[in-house]
Amino acid sequence: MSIPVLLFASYADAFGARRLDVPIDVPCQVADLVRVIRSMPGGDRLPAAPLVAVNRTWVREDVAVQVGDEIALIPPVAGG
Amino acid sequence: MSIPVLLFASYADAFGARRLDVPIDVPCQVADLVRVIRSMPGGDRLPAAPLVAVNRTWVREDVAVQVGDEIALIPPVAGG
Amino acid sequence: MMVPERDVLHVAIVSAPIDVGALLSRAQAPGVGAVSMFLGTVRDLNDGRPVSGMEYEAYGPMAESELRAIAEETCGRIAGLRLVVEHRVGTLEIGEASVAIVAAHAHRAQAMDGARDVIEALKRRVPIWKREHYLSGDREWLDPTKVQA
Amino acid sequence: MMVPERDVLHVAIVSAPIDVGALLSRAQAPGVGAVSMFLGTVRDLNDGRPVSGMEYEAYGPMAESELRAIAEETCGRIAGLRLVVEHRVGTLEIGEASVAIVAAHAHRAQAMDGARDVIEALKRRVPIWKREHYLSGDREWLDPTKVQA
Repeated sequence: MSIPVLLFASYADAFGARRLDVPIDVPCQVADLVRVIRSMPGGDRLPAAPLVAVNRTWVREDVAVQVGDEIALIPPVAGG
Repeated sequence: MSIPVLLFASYADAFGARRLDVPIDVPCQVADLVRVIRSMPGGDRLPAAPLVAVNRTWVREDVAVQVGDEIALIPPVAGG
Repeated sequence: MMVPERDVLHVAIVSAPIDVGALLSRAQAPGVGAVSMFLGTVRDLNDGRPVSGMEYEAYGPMAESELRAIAEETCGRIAGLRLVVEHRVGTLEIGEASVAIVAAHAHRAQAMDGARDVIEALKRRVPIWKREHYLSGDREWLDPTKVQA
Repeated sequence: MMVPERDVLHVAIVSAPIDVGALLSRAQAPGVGAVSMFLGTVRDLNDGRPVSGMEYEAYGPMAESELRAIAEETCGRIAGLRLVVEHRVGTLEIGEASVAIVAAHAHRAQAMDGARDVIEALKRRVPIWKREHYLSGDREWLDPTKVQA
């Protein structure tokens, strides 16, 4: 089983992709998902606890991820 | 002897003029000048210590006024 | 009882150049006595390196909803505030505006506080990134957690 | 030794409508990363009374020199600040701008502080007066020492 994760900016560069299919069983916690992503090729360029948004809302790492959620890994923001 | 004093806004309305010839001997202090102006018709509508500018600079009431100075009586400012 | 008027007039992530005059017009109203506008513009130097341009990327739907949430919260704190906000994405040249915030109010303190609160929150919360293009040909994503942008 | 650059770009008391776009252009420069603009506009209500317009009078030469002094002092305190300031006189309609302050800087805090410092000092020090024209036909000079404007 795998779930899609959106990537942006420096994180998209790290993985060479704007979308990652992460092999993990859901439901799971955000922290579990991040752990798997960091073990994938390019994942060493991520910080230990990257920002994550689920369904376009900031979430903490103990939040549960469900099938169908829109999950995004968010690099340090730099708008303005 | 008299010296000209510029009036603006509500002070011009008070005296019905934009320029006043004030009968006083110069040099004198700003405070003396103000005292004479307040005794003139309309002068009762001025505050006891109105703001005064001499040669386009704010001055205190103990400053001396000379012949040829540009003297202005300044109502409370309300720009912006 | 009337629902309190929420004066978030316009919030958008855009790819076309920002039309400042149009945004100012949107914020206008007969009760407005003060308008404070903040513009972020691309400058030619950052951390001592000559910059040729700036590329902005956004997580579009979330950026727009976060920006709208910031605007709603700011109008909730400052009654009577009228807000217009646009952030641009894509590649911008030196001098072009990346973000425009127009805050209008009957009184000046509220207008100025409104514009400032929105830009500060935007910098913290809205998922937008910028990559500087240097004259040397290098490109680099800025990380405000590492350097002062 | 170089004389420190004084970036007071434009200060004027004007009778024609303020051209905001032109003022923004004047403040622009390749090193500018943030622009803060303040506009004072005529509103339709003051102290609960319906207003039809506003008449501004200035002690022209002193207003311009005080405004220039304020701009110089502000640029002296905030290195690298670029300032453009216009104050209008004459009779203005609801919604028209009476004053425009454009403050540009490499960084946003300085730009916002610059615009704020200038408008606050202008309100205290520049010999300009305004007379509100009410819908009732009355006209009254505003005295900020008596009522909150």
